[in-house]
Amino acid sequence: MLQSITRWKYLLLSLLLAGLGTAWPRLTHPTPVQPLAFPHSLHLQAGLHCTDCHRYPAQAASAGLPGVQECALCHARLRTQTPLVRQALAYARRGAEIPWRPVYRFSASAHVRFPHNMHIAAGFACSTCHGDLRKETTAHLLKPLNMGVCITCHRQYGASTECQNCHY
Amino acid sequence: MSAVISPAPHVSGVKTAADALLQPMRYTSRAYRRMTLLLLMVIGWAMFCFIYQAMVGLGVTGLRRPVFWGFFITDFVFWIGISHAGTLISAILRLTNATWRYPVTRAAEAITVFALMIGGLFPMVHLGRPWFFYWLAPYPTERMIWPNFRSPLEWDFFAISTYLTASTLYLYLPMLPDLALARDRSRGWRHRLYRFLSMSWQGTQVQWRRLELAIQLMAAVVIGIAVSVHTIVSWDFAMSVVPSWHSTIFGPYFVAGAIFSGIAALIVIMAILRRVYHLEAYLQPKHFSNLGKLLLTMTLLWGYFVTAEMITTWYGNLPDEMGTFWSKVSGHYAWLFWTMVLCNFIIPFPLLAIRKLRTIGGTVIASCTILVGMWLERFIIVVPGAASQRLSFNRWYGYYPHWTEISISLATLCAMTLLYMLFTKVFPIISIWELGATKHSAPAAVEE
Amino acid sequence: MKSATIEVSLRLPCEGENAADLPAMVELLRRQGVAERRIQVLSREPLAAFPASRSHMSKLGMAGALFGFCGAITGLVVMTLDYRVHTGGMPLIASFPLGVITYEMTLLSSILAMLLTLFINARLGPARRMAGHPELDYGEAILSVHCEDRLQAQQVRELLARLDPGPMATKVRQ
Amino acid sequence: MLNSDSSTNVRPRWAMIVDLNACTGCSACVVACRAENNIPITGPDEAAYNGTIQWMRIERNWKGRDRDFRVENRPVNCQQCDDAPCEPVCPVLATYTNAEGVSVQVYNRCVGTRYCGLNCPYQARFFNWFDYAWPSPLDVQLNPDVSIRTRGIMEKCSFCIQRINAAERQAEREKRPLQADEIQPACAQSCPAQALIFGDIHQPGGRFSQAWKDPGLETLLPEVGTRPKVRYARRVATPRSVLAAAPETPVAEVEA
Repeated sequence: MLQSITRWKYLLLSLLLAGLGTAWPRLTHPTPVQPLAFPHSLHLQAGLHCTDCHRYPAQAASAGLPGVQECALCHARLRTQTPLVRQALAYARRGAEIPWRPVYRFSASAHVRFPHNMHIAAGFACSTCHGDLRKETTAHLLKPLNMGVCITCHRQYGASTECQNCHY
Repeated sequence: MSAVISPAPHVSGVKTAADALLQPMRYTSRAYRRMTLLLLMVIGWAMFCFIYQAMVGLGVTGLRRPVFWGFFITDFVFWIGISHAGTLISAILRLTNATWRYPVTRAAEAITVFALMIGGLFPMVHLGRPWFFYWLAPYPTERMIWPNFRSPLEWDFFAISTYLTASTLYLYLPMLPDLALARDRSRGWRHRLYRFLSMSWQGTQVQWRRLELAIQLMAAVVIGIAVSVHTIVSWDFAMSVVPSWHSTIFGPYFVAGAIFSGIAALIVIMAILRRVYHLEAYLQPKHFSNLGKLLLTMTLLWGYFVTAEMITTWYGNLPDEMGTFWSKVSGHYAWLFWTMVLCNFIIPFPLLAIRKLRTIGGTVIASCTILVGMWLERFIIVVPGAASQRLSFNRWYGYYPHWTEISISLATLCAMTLLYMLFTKVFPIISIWELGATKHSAPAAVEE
Repeated sequence: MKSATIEVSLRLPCEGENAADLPAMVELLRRQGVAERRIQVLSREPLAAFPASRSHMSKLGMAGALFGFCGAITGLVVMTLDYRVHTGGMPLIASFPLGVITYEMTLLSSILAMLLTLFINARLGPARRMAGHPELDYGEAILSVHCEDRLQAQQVRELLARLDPGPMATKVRQ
Repeated sequence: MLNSDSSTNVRPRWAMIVDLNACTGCSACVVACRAENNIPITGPDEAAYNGTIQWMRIERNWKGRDRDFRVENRPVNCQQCDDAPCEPVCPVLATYTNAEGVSVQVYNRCVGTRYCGLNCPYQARFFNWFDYAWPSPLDVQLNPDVSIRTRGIMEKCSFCIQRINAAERQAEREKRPLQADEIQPACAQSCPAQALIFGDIHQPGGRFSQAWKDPGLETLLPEVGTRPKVRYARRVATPRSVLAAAPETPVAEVEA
């Protein structure tokens, strides 16, 4: 009897640890709630490309985030009455930006730079890291942004694994 | 209380020597509890200081460029030095078969373990990002990033963890028979604890022979470890290019200093144990006198090393090193330097050299000044060396410790006391079996 | 699972010249047909009357040292070869640091090997049940014989009673 | 294999020559460095207690006495040593010389033992004693290409590694060799006297690599054996006393 209780204890403990292990990335990197549930899927299905809004992944380190004025370029005339668009236009009219919450973000103590342009130049598609956003509304963290993920891929494709390549 | 250590069941009335030595484990006075509470409060305060320092940044300490190391490294070297009280001295006494060692060894070995625990914390306490302290350990990850084995700090990691393991075992193994005795004389949680710790020790003759052999062999190996540990600690300094740190003499100098402060700590702790637990019959003036002689040797050795170190610097007259030299001898740190000489040599030398003064009181006074002096010695090595830089522009004698540093340093003393107090409550502080329970009869002093 | 044994034990004063009798008594028991491994002499302190037996502890300690030495070097070489960073001409594996760490690992491994040897040789380990004789005190020894069955226990009792009329105890141990 | 440096190919090797004749001690390099590399402003209290961080600093050396008295301004940054004493002492290998000869500090790997800071004979390494703040509007001028160092880590001059990385990536994407004059660290770029000259010593036949070989160049603290990649062109100045002792010739005669 005593033995079976002890065994249960260990089983419970290991289950708890396993659960914590799987939940850990979600706990440390929870998907943020956006001020406005931007439907990526609708825009992509309508024939837009990633680079129509996030314009500079091929040119710059940062892919770029469109301002609300850019939303207004189309939506001043297009589907102006849907609730999300009305919300966005309200921001634009006030001259404010939508306070988007970053999804793919490194912690400050990682001291790391991610040059989008080099990865695009190497021939990677946006979906390699960001997933297929035709099926999603707001973005969520597809890959845990830890160094193991980066360095495994760098080793696989023979990219530089020198520290200073990314950390500066 | 549920956990009691009872006298031997078949003896009624008469207290045996073994019972007398188990006495400190049996009764806890009110003063003990108050003391524990007080110490815990100080340690708690120091923990707060550490967390505060980690959260706000090391800027809360008095450290600034170029004095990147200050109180914490001083404490580190000091406590690792104190740790040479136990294992090294006890191993030497065991190998030379000095029979007067019996009541002393365990008290000494316990100092080693606790001083190492405390000293080993400081490389973490002084880190800028202490939460990443485990990066110093080689552990496999998918990143495959290892520590730098060329760094003296990495050698420290290996040396100290080896030393801690070895000296814990070296404390534990000779304690097995006493733990078995405690197991047989106790009830409750203590019984369960001792039953686990005594590893089903029965006292068969095979066990005795093997244990004696193991202790003997381990003593030989442990000396090798202990000497290497403080040499490696000294290499933290000697392997650098900082003028006045970069010295070939540092290895033996640090080892000698470590044994020096170690013996002093042992004498102080023995005097306290003797007083508090009424162990007058076991810790006799003879032991203090013998350790006093050892301390005298180390005083002379220390004096020799310091003189050799200072004289070569002075005579070489290299401009880089003279900055540190003058700051010690007549400059900003002169008062600390001369206090150190007073504490380490001028006061203890007559107290230990003159036979009439080499009493318990005399050796304890000498030991206390030596402990202060040796702490100062570590400080005198660390800070003026760091402060006097090659490019004269960067010399900076402005380092003053901040209250976090002072609190944490003081708390180490409390932590040592507390660990030692707890140890004496749970384990017999004097090796009962090695004394043969003082040859099967209770000494007169124990009868109350 | 070991079968139950019956332990017959004899408590003897063991001071001064008394101690010298103990090996003779063990010898006598052995000559009467009691297997040596069944006879144990327990005491609170080592008895000088029993000579040291041969042990491989020092050899195994050396073997442990060798293992630590080789292990440390292998580990360090593998780790540093696996660490692909440029160091501007400085060697990642430098002989002296390697020596320092190897030295520590050698001694550590040696100590652990000796510890393991001690635990195996002396049959030490976490206790499942109460071991030994709590009543044993300093200046005494207990001569105990583990018997297979009641018949043998009776024989041993008689034998022991002839040797010494001291207090005798019989316990059944699982 | 034991020596993990495989930089035998023609990758550049960055270095700097400091012309002490040209340096006026104006400190433009100090300011430019601060702006480029997000170096925190620690404030007057910290400055009074030696808590200033400046990767590039001007050391003023007073030389000679009386009439021969003169001031030498010496810009000192990380000397980018080939045999850097700071590197082997770091227990986590947070600093190393990369394939292009830049002694780099890997911020995220640093645990803050500060051993490197002690072992740098030039005291060119700085520690982040706090999490420093850029009160508004100073935060607007932060360089997005450079990390803001968090508390508890070491930092030092990196030869503006962000600029080197950016230029190399640009060249790589355009599939062309890197031109040596594409890169200038902030200090060299801002120096009005052009006293700081940055270049590649591996560039065959380049002006910089020629100048680098000049035996008149000196290094700081050569006795430590660090082999720095910052070299100083010694200041040439005739002492005033010598000038005064020279036979005086009326100006009119000279012009005649």
